[in-house]
Amino acid sequence: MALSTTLSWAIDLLAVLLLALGLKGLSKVRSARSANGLAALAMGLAVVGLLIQELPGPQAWLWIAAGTAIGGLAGLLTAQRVPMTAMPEVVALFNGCGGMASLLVALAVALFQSSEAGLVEIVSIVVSVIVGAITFSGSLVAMGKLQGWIATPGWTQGQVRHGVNIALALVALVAAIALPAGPAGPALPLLVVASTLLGIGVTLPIGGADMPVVISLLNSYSGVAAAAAGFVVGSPLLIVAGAMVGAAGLILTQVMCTAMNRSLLSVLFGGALGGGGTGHVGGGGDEAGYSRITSCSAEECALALEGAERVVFVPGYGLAVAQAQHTLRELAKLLEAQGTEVSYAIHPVAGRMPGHMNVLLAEADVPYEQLVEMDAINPDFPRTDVVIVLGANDVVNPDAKTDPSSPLYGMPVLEVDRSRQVFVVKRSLGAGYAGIRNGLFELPQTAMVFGDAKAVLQSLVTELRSAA
Amino acid sequence: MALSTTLSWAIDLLAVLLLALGLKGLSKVRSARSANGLAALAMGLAVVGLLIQELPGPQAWLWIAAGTAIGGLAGLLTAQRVPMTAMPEVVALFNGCGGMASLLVALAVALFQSSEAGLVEIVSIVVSVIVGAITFSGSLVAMGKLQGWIATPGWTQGQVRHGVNIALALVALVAAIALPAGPAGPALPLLVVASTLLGIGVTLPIGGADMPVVISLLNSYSGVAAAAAGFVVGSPLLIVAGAMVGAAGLILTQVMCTAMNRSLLSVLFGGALGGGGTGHVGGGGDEAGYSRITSCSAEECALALEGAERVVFVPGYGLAVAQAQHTLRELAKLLEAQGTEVSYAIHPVAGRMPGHMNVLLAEADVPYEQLVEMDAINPDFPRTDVVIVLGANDVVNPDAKTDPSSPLYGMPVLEVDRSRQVFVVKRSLGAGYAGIRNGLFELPQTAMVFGDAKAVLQSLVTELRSAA
Amino acid sequence: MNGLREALWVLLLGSLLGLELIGKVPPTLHTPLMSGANAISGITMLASLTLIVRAGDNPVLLLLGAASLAFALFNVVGGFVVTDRMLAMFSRRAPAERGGRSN
Amino acid sequence: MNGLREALWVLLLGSLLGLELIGKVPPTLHTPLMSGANAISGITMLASLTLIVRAGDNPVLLLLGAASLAFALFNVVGGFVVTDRMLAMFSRRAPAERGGRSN
Ligand SMILES: NC(=O)c1ccc[n+]([C@@H]2O[C@H](COP(=O)([O-])OP(=O)(O)OC[C@H]3O[C@@H](n4cnc5c(N)ncnc54)[C@H](OP(=O)(O)O)[C@@H]3O)[C@@H](O)[C@H]2O)c1
Ligand SMILES: NC(=O)c1ccc[n+]([C@@H]2O[C@H](COP(=O)([O-])OP(=O)(O)OC[C@H]3O[C@@H](n4cnc5c(N)ncnc54)[C@H](OP(=O)(O)O)[C@@H]3O)[C@@H](O)[C@H]2O)c1
Repeated sequence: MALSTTLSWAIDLLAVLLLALGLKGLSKVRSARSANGLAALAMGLAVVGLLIQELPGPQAWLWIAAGTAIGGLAGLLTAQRVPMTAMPEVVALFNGCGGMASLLVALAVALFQSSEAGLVEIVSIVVSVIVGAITFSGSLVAMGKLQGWIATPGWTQGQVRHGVNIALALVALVAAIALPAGPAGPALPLLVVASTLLGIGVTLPIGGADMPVVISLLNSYSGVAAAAAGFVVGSPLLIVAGAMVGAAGLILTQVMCTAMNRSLLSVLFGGALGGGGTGHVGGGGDEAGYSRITSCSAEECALALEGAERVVFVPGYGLAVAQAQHTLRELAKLLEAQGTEVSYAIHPVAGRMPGHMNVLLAEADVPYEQLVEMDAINPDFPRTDVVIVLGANDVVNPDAKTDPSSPLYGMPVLEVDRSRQVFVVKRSLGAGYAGIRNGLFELPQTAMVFGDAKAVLQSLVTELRSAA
Repeated sequence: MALSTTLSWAIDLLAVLLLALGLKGLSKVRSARSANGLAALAMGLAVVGLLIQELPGPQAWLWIAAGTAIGGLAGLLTAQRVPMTAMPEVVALFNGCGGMASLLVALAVALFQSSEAGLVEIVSIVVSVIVGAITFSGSLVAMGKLQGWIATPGWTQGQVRHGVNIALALVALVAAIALPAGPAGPALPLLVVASTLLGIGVTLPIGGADMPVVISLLNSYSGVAAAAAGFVVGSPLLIVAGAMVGAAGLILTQVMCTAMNRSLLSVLFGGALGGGGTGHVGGGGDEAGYSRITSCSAEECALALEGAERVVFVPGYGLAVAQAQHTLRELAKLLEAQGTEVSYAIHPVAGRMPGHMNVLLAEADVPYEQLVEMDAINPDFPRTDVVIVLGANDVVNPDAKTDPSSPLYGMPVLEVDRSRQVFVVKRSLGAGYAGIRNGLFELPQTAMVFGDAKAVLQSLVTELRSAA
Repeated sequence: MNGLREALWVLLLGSLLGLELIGKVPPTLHTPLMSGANAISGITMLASLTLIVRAGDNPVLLLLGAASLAFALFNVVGGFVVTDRMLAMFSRRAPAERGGRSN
Repeated sequence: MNGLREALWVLLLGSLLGLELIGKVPPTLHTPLMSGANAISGITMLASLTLIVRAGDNPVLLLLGAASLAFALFNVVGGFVVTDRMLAMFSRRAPAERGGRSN
């Protein structure tokens, strides 16, 4: 027994070491994939350590096997089946389930053991329940919004929601204080319900496109919930790992906010940005307010491409919606065959999640070295013959540089307006995520090619093929 | 009592937080000074927390006061009086005393409590004694070598020293194993003596100029000794702080090695580099082997300076030895008054300790913006009229770039050979720290100005004054 | 009280470590890192396992434990697999760069 | 055994934290950082204090404790003061840059 204790505890130490290495490695491109494997290995080790220590009986093994089979299989299938473009949604779903797990553990302990529980135990249970429930319901709402299942109700944009949320928080607090009186009373259900509603109330008002930030924050919460569960069952490993993930998630949330030029506070309490509430259709801005728009056909665009020596594609959210990445790659290959230099300008917040464009283009086997980050490609636009903007809008909006009254003001953008010729492929003059007009469309060197990104790209391919 | 426990423990947590912030801040230029204060505050807090918890009696207070008064006062006076150029020596001295403190605590505990001690306690005591003794004797040797009090004995450069050190380590091991038999026996004194000799035996063979690395390593050891002492007295705070310093010291040692283009292993086991054993006089290389040397007088050099529009000074170890920084600053002011652009090229390992040149020139109030790091100034040498090399040698050796057989090969150097005219101020054709010849001296654009750096600078000042 | 003191030490140090581990992250890695960290937060499965083992014969506890284990493992397995899928996309071309274009 | 387990956790986490805290250090700061870390390693004075307090009337223990306290404080006080002196040299000109050259 003493040997197994020592062994399981050495395994625990090793697991934490590997988890730390994993988290660290995940933040570097080179090591990310192996770091992910390392972290998975660490989790496996931790389980082995625990089983060596606790030695489950036959009945326990049965339930463990059942839980493992169901959860593991479901996770595996979900992860393998989900399309790459639905990534943030799945992450939200997984995260919510993590919160649910902490919640269930705390509930079980509260139901059966709180009679002899001390203050520390009560506090850990309460924290675990509250944070677990918020993580669960908040993550599901985030997922629903990203999928477009849930709209942003009008009332949530007013000040009234703060009142509602504060009231919910107060109810949860009261229930928490009443909890030690007895687990059988209404305190525990009240706590669960109030926390769950609070998770919904806090997440619902936030615009769909801010969701990645919210998910990252909820992810940090689920770390906190795990650490609290660690206090509940008295496991240092759980406390360390939970605290580590909680803190790392907080930093990542901050980093993501910075990359999107928003502050965490404004994401959380500012409501949906502009009109693009559900994050699926550019809402406000409409087609009004534009004059001097030049539009042209795919044929004219193809002609310009034939004569170009250097072409830059700017992919945006619309390219993802149209699932046009493969067609784009086909077009690029044709251009390369005719000797044209092709690259892709990747804006850090193009699309609806960080790295969205990288994932999208990687799916179509675009060579990595052709993806050029914003800072690297901006100086090259003046010597670029043709820029094709594919379903991007905000990330090429020159007003961000020049108009202090624009909501985008201050965000670095791709300076496509400095190139010789720009074609903007989109379905209409509708606005992008930020819901504002785009001065680029009116510039003399810009021509609009209206249509679905995939359809337009397809006709460009056809044109180039027939020309060759 | 419970209150004081909780309080003292909250103080402990806070102290660790501040210590971590302090260590982190110390590695950034902006925050370094306030971070140092923060760390000092944290140490004070830790003491307060301990005193609240342990509540010393009147007699204990007396001894505490005595120890504090003696140690604190001595530390304060030493730190305030020591000249800036002797920094590494003092740090070594302080560090050794830290090791001694851990050693004494472990000895006291071993003498009076080991009868009822468990395995953990024995191990912590042994580690504390060994590491403490090595830190102490090693640091003192390091200090002696830097001061030039201790030379490098010839036999230590052979393979025999490895035999001696291994034998000492074995003796220490045997004594450690014999220790539990009884504190009164010869095991404890043997352990102390063997460890002390081991510290000397390991440090003695290392060349004076590698000492900063060794001190940094010993500093890491003293952290380990403190952590071991934490195990001995059962203080988590001490364990955390010791572990933190131990690990941070290891990283710093590695960083310093990289900056000096050496590997830690070769520093520890390679013996003194070249002939510059004591690090005070460039030994080997001698005056042999040079042809085509041009030498000139201070007057000629002053004439060149008068006509120059852009002058770069390259300070080196010799400038520090000659204590010529103030005279240099005087000369620079004269040049600036005549409209010349003056800057100082700072090589990362110029001198004998990292940052040596910064400290030296800061002492003479050289404006910070005139100190230019190697990477920043190297591209500017081609448009520099006059470079004056002041007691530097290895850091301007062009062979490091061109001659794969040179011991310096691969180390980045200041590319002064690409400027229009170079004056090298040194006393002779003697070699620098690495003990090798320097191709720069033979280049057509180079002229040697032989003499003590301070004397030469003084005559340059006189010349420029009389010309103005 | 003693156990709590040590637990809080561990909490503090774990949090500090987490803060330090994540420094600059390139935007490309935001989503995979989020997803990987999310998988790690499923470590709460250790609590579920403990619950099951200590449940004895109590069926409610066993059920709650198994349910929470399933949820946690859904998080862990799904999280790691999905992260790997994402990262595989970035690294796929790394060997191809050496051996010439793959297409 | 339990105390040891927690102590080793603390040791591991403290070491990892120490490794992470120091990233890139500009050469200018090598010596001050070394010296500052050295001052912190004098934290062993806590052990000296504990020794004195728990020594009771044992004169040898008291003497050893006071001696080790003196050594440790020599390290701490000297270390911080000398680090501050070094750093003062670098930062002295920072305000001068704004208000014009100081000389
Ligand atoms: N990446 C992230 O992590 C992240 C997260 C949250 C928010 N955001 C925000 O999202 C925005 C991203 O900018 P973005 O330029 O990529 O996208 P965007 O500004 O949202 O614009 C997308 C454009 O695509 C067009 N579009 C939609 N479906 C299309 C289709 N099938 N074919 C062709 N075009 C189509 C839309 O115009 P039509 O309707 O006229 O076709 C729309 O103007 C930024 O404001 C960013 O701050 C990003
Ligand atoms: N900075 C660090 O942290 C550190 C640590 C360890 C080792 N090192 C090593 O130290 C070396 C530093 O290079 P360095 O160029 O600064 O120095 P160096 O290569 O050691 O050369 C110093 C030169 O100064 C001359 N000198 C001595 N006293 C003088 C005086 N009073 N007046 C004028 N000249 C005098 C000597 O020549 P004469 O005898 O002819 O006068 C000698 O050639 C590198 O090899 C580096 O790797 C540096």
